[in-house]
Amino acid sequence: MDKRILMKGNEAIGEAAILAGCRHYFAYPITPQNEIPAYMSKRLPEVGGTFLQAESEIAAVSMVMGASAAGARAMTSSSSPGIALKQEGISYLSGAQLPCVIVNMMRGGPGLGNIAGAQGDYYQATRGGGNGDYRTIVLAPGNVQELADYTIKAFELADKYRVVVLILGDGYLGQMSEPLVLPEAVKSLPPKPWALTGAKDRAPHTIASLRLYPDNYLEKHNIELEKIYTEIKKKEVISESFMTDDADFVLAAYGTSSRVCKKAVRILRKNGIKAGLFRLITLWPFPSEELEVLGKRVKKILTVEMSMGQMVDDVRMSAGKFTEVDFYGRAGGMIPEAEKIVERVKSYV
Amino acid sequence: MDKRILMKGNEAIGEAAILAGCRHYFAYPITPQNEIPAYMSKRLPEVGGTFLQAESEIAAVSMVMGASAAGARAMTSSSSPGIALKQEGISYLSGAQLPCVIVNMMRGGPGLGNIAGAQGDYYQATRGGGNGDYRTIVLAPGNVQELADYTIKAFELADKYRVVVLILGDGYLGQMSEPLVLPEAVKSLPPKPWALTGAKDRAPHTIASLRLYPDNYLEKHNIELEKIYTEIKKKEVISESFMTDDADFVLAAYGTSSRVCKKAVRILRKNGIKAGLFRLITLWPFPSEELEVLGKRVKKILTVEMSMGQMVDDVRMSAGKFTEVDFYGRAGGMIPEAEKIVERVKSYV
Amino acid sequence: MHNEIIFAGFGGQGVILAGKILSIAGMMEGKYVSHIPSYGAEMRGGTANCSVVISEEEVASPVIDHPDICVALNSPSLAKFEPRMKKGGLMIYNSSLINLKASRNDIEYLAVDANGIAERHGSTRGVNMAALGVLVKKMPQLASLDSLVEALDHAISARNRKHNAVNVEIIKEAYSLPL
Amino acid sequence: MHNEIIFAGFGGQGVILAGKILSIAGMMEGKYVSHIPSYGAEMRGGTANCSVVISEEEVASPVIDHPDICVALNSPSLAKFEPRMKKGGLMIYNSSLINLKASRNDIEYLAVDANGIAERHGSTRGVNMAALGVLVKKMPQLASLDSLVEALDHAISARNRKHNAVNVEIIKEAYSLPL
Amino acid sequence: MLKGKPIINQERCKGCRLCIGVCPKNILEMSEETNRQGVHFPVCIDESKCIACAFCATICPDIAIEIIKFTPERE
Amino acid sequence: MLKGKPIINQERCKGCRLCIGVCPKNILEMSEETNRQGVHFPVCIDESKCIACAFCATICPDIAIEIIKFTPERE
Amino acid sequence: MSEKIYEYPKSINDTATHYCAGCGHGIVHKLLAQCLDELDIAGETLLVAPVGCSVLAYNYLKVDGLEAAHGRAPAVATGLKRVHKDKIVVSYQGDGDLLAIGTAETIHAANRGEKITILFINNAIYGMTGGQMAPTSLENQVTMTSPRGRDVGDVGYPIRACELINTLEKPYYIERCSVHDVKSINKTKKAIKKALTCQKEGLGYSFVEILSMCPTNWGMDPVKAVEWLENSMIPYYPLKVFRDKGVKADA
Amino acid sequence: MSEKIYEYPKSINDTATHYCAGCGHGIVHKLLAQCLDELDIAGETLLVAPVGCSVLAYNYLKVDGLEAAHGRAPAVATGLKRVHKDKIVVSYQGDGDLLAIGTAETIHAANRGEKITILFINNAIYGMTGGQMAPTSLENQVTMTSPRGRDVGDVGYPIRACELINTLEKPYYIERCSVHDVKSINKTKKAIKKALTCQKEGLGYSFVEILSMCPTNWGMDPVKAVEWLENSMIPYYPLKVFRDKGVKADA
Ligand SMILES: Cc1ncc(C[n+]2csc(CCOP(=O)(O)OP(=O)(O)O)c2C)c(N)n1
Ligand SMILES: Cc1ncc(C[n+]2csc(CCOP(=O)(O)OP(=O)(O)O)c2C)c(N)n1
Ligand code: SF4
Ligand code: SF4
Ligand code: SF4
Ligand code: SF4
Ligand code: SF4
Ligand code: SF4
Ligand SMILES: [Mg+2]
Ligand SMILES: [Mg+2]
Repeated sequence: MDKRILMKGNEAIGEAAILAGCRHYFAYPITPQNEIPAYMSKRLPEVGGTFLQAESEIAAVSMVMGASAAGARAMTSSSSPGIALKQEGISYLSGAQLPCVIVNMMRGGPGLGNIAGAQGDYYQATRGGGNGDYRTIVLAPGNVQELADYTIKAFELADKYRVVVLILGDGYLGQMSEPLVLPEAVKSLPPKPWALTGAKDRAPHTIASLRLYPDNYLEKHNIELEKIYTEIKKKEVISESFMTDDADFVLAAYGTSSRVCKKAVRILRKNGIKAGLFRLITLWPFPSEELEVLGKRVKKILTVEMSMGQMVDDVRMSAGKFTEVDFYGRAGGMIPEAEKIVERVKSYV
Repeated sequence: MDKRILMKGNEAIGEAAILAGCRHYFAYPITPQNEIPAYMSKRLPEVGGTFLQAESEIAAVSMVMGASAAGARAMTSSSSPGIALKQEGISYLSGAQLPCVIVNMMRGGPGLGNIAGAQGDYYQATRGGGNGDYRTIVLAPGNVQELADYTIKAFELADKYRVVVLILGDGYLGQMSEPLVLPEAVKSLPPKPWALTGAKDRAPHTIASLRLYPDNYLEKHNIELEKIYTEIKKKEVISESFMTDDADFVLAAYGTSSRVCKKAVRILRKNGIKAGLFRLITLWPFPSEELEVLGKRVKKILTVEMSMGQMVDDVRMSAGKFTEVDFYGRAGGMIPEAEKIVERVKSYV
Repeated sequence: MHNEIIFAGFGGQGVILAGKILSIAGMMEGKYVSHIPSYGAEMRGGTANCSVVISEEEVASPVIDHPDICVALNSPSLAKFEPRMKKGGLMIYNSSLINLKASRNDIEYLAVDANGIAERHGSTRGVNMAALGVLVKKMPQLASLDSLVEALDHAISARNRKHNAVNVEIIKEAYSLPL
Repeated sequence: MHNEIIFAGFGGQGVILAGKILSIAGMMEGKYVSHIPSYGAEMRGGTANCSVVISEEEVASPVIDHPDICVALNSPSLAKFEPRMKKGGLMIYNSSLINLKASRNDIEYLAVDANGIAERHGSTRGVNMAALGVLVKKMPQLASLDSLVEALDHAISARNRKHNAVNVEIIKEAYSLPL
Repeated sequence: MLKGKPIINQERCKGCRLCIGVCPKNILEMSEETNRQGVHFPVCIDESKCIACAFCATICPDIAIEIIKFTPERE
Repeated sequence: MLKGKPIINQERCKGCRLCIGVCPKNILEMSEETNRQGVHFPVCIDESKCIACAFCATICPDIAIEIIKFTPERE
Repeated sequence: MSEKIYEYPKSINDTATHYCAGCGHGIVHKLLAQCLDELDIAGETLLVAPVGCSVLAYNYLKVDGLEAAHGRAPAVATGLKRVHKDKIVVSYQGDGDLLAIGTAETIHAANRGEKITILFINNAIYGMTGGQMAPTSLENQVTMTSPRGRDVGDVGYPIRACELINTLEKPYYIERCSVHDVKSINKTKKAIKKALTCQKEGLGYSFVEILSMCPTNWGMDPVKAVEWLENSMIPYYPLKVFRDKGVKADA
Repeated sequence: MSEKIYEYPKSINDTATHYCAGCGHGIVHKLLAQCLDELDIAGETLLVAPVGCSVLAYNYLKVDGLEAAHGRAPAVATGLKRVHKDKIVVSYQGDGDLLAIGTAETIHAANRGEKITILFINNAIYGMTGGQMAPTSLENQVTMTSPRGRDVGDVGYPIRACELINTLEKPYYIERCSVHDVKSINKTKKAIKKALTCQKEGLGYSFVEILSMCPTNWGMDPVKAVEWLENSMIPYYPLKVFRDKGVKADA
């Protein structure tokens, strides 16, 4: 039997979170991700979970912090300006090593911008707008199936490393419906011996990001965190290559823009041009090595984003030593057109 | 007569802001910048200005937004977690092209971290934690005199380009007192024909970041902004070179860590090693060209930061094509020791 | 085969649902499909539309700038999408509510008395179904009548499924009309 | 010449001010100086300290890990900084409040009956001044007595300047004591 | 003798029908035709009954109605 | 006959003097010596007067005082 | 002799608004424009538009306009007013904006007694985002995020803004009114005028709550919406003057 | 026969706190520990520490502890409690935390009637940051950021938390007490115990405001501070039970 159903991206995230064992979801409404809270408000009570509409994005991320510290798999979601408001919270969560999943269905910016899908929060997601040295894993699914699959993965990674995992989608991915095979429900959740459960019969637990005394206490903590980040960089990079093996020109993209790039690659191949697509799925850890290798082999890399050019920095940093890195972008909620990409690549020949 | 006075960094910023014509300052207390609000609460009423302690950092940046839209030179200040909270506001200000000055006296992070000086918010400052495509000018003074001088410069740049200018100091710079010659008071402020003053006898003004219709309205705005940013990149880069002319090894640093680097350079020179210091003053626009030129000439660049390594990304992106870029950092509020830097550079010989 | 279809109308006409049903039908036939509604502030003023792509290739962008096919259930919708259509495109319009003054001569117009058909089956809400019936008759590559009927049950929540018998009747009547 | 000095005591003893006065005196003599207080949570519990660097070179870090000189006005301060001092360093301690049990033999200890001197001039607050007087006597490279006296007026706000005559007396008496 | 009349700006009307409900004289009805937005708008079916109370105009969210009041010339 | 007595933990004391002020019997006074923090602490100058009211302990922010109450053995 | 006794206000553009049919925002905009006309202050009024359905208010009203981030309008208005002490600053806000994310800014601007005017459009729902539960949504009200109706056991009772603000000392004028019928609309106009007068005369902070229809997200046609407001909202949100320290009534 | 009638509570560590001499936080910590002992709930209590002088509270009390970002403690406590419905969740907060930056979280947690206990330490100042004006600083009170005294004309009157929260429906138990003298301290202990009992029995939200000394930032010695609290704070912040829907009194 065909298990495929047609599901909206936002709802797929909601259902996948539940399949991942998430029973605590807190959020504040914002377009274009409103179907996540709407879905969760219906579904969570059915599975004995808690849906709570918070008074703000800041309250929502704080509630997630509480639930995570309590040992639960917890999630919040928002879109660009709402995620900006969560930056302090993300920094605290990271400092306190509390795992959680945060979804950003990006929209056009800066400021209120508009409500179309966009990719202008790459910097925000990968560099952090929170204070201090910390990192969050950033997953960038490219279709509804992946929104579901990587939501499950997000919870796994969060718990494994005790870090914040961002799912970086955009308004188009969140709003669109596509065929989807729902992933399997997660059977057992990892133990969290560090969680706050009451200090009965054991020493009290403290979860905090403050490291006051002695003077180098915080630095030691920073070094501990860095070790974890280094391990993540080593083990958790995910990317996908499409027709890159013999490619002269490679497009680098993620999410919605990568879909258009794939189309462009097909057109280019039909035109006899050896084009390929390098699709990033983890934006942090960034697939630097993969891009270096590629950079050594290809004539040019064209980074395509729905922004004025953000990820291109990282592509340059990794592949730029070896090959030229060009940029093509549409901003403010516009989707790059395959034809324009094709044109640009043709101009390289 | 010697005009030098001994003044605390935080207070120097406050007095300089007043000399720059700033009469509206809104902030929320946080260590290690509390002397700015304390100073402003005393001084602003004396010069007919407004000091208002806001209910939060978010309220403070919002008040700045209002005052800026009204045409006034307005400022707020905070430290790391407080700046994280202002990210949405900064994104709105940038989208609405409202000039203002925001001071971040960085402290150790992530999260609550500690209250020592640190440089862990480089990413936050230069990449933004707000949403969407926008840029803020980031000035990194290195001593109390510069804190004053660049505060004046900050207001000028903000008004000239209608952008947010961040002054990125740290707890040490803010807390320390040094000799200072107060800059001249700014005589006349630039006209702001775009400001909100009431639509009597003219068409109404609207200041907003929303760009809803038509679909590409926001993108056009993004492109407009990018033009401004490009001009800033062309015209406003500031850096300082110390003994780099014949240097084999160059240290790259800003703020407090650059002070230590200068000492290290002196020690190295005494040891017969041709070392130099490239001190960044604008972190954005980043002195990429200067570093490229340097990269082509020197054997190695050692980036020294009070973080786990953030600015080093940008140094690599610019100079990394031409020379090796190494990193040495102390985090969590620790100051790098000149001796350790010397050791590292010696190991290159 | 690659078709980009826009369904447009006012709030109560069920255009989003029509798009969903067609998408599910396409999916059941093994095609690549995507569906995306207009959303947010765009919805103010009571108009709604959705974009459906049905294709033999992976769908790149779900957003349609220049539709091959447009199903317009009221006048403002026709007015909005008519100028954007691809040359040679098909405009199915609800002749019950739209007094056509065609402004393009490079697209095909096809009238469907959608309200009339629906009302004949005692339904005020089946306007979208009538449009779907005509659509798959005219454009069989999108989905078969059978798939469409089967898709109904998947697209409509259990609570509302009681109307499906009528919906099927409407679809079938619309399908049976001569083009 | 490069000296790193820490002044430490409890809240009311004026150690921050002492550091400021010394820094201003140094500044007036054309030296590079920096002054940084302990701040924030460190202040809880009523202890305070500040770090002063006086140098012929630009000051790198204002923070002092290993002071050359420490002026400790109460026991906890002595206890805190004694172990951190550089070999050969100088510990000036307030013998009015501190019952010295020296735990290092590689630094020099110098007692000053700071409360005693201050009280002799009818001041409860001049303890810091007494310490300053001794300090510049012992370490003339930091600043001269004249500079110190001149610095007083710059360091102290107009409102409190009325005490300066007494302060000068205290400084001078302390300075006049045999080392 | 006419006391008043509503001037209805069809193109501004969004068809909410609030005006219809508040007219104390029940002289407003929705049109058969639609405006350029495809929306039905109110028409006054008997201006002679209008008392210029401006209720219709007051409640109209879209400022689609203005009211004219006729006052008999003083003699 | 002793009714009670305060047990003062000198090292916990921060010298706030709050205990001194609340003792109804005025039997607490600050010490001449200081503890390891350099702080003067209260001493009970006449335990025989202590009524074990625990006021001193109650107000002590640093839990530096415990109170012992002596009850005459029942006969 | 004929006279236009109800005419298009001068202070509002003639572009069509983006509001849904029967939306209360349209009525409030009109009333505000009428008051600006009558007090002749459009030329000195600075309007802070919120994030909410009324975000584009500055596109309609012929006054200088500024967009605030969601919930921050009172703080933004504070900034404006502290610079332009002689101008009229109006903060126009929805219930999500004013009573959820903006709670702190709301309370503190009121507590400071900023000399601004808040127009609070309470439609018991998040309009712009498609109908989620607001702090003001009624008990058992079904919304996008309370699909089984607002469960006051779980999420608490709807918050009454006027009552909350009325616990603070400095506000000068506080009234709740409604735009569901002609009489109420006329009263609302008077309240807005009074609030603006309060500010014009430098008296203090004024706060006008206006119960308003959101037919779209209530899932009702406009006529039903008016009834629901009257029968469900008003009993919970009584219409009255909560405080008037003495604004001169104006013809 | 001898008996220790006042002893070191079991639920508190014997490390010295970082609080200044005469600081009210120490007294409240002790009372909380005593109540945890008496109710025997230390092993099931989860403490949310605020950003403020009491940020290290979890280092002293022998309970599981979590740090919240400044002002967000009630939201963090909500998250904890929604997971551990059977545990006791205590949110310990200062006035800057609870009534300035955290106003929204405070009001909304109270309005939802979260089954948590808030201990609100009102010392009329920002202690940790060195003495800035708090929302609760008194009229004319000189602070780091009100060097000429709090000018209520400019920044409004001090906010009364209990009164504000008392306008909401769901809170179950609200009391204001003080730790400036022995009698008040004993009352405060009872109030804390009642608040914890309220939660233990699943009754609802409990809020205890505690007037507390900050000698350091008031610029007074501890004995003067006690007097100032009594003579200046209590007249403005009356000590009383604002609401008790029926928590069983406990020995
Ligand atoms: C920081 C942030 N959070 C959320 C949103 C999404 N948002 C836009 S308007 C709105 C609330 C609208 O409700 P209300 O304030 O009641 O105004 P109404 O539309 O009902 O007039 C929300 C949550 C946003 N734009 N920014
Ligand atoms: C986001 C943020 N803003 C500001 C601060 C600085 N800060 C730390 S504690 C505090 C307030 C302390 O006052 P209060 O809450 O009254 O607690 P107290 O110290 O008086 O007990 C502030 C503003 C911070 N840590 N984080
Ligand atoms: S003015 Fe009064 S009577 Fe005339 S049409 Fe309008 S509502 Fe009816
Ligand atoms: S009230 Fe206005 S918008 Fe509504 S139907 Fe009447 S004229 Fe049209
Ligand atoms: S218990 Fe009472 S009488 Fe005894 S010392 Fe303490 S306060 Fe004084
Ligand atoms: S109350 Fe406690 S801390 Fe204060 S002086 Fe007495 S014993 Fe010492
Ligand atoms: S959604 Fe509601 S509030 Fe928004 S415009 Fe439509 S009716 Fe008005
Ligand atoms: S500063 Fe005030 S609140 Fe903080 S520990 Fe000291 S006395 Fe207590
Ligand atoms: Mg609303
Ligand atoms: Mg406080």
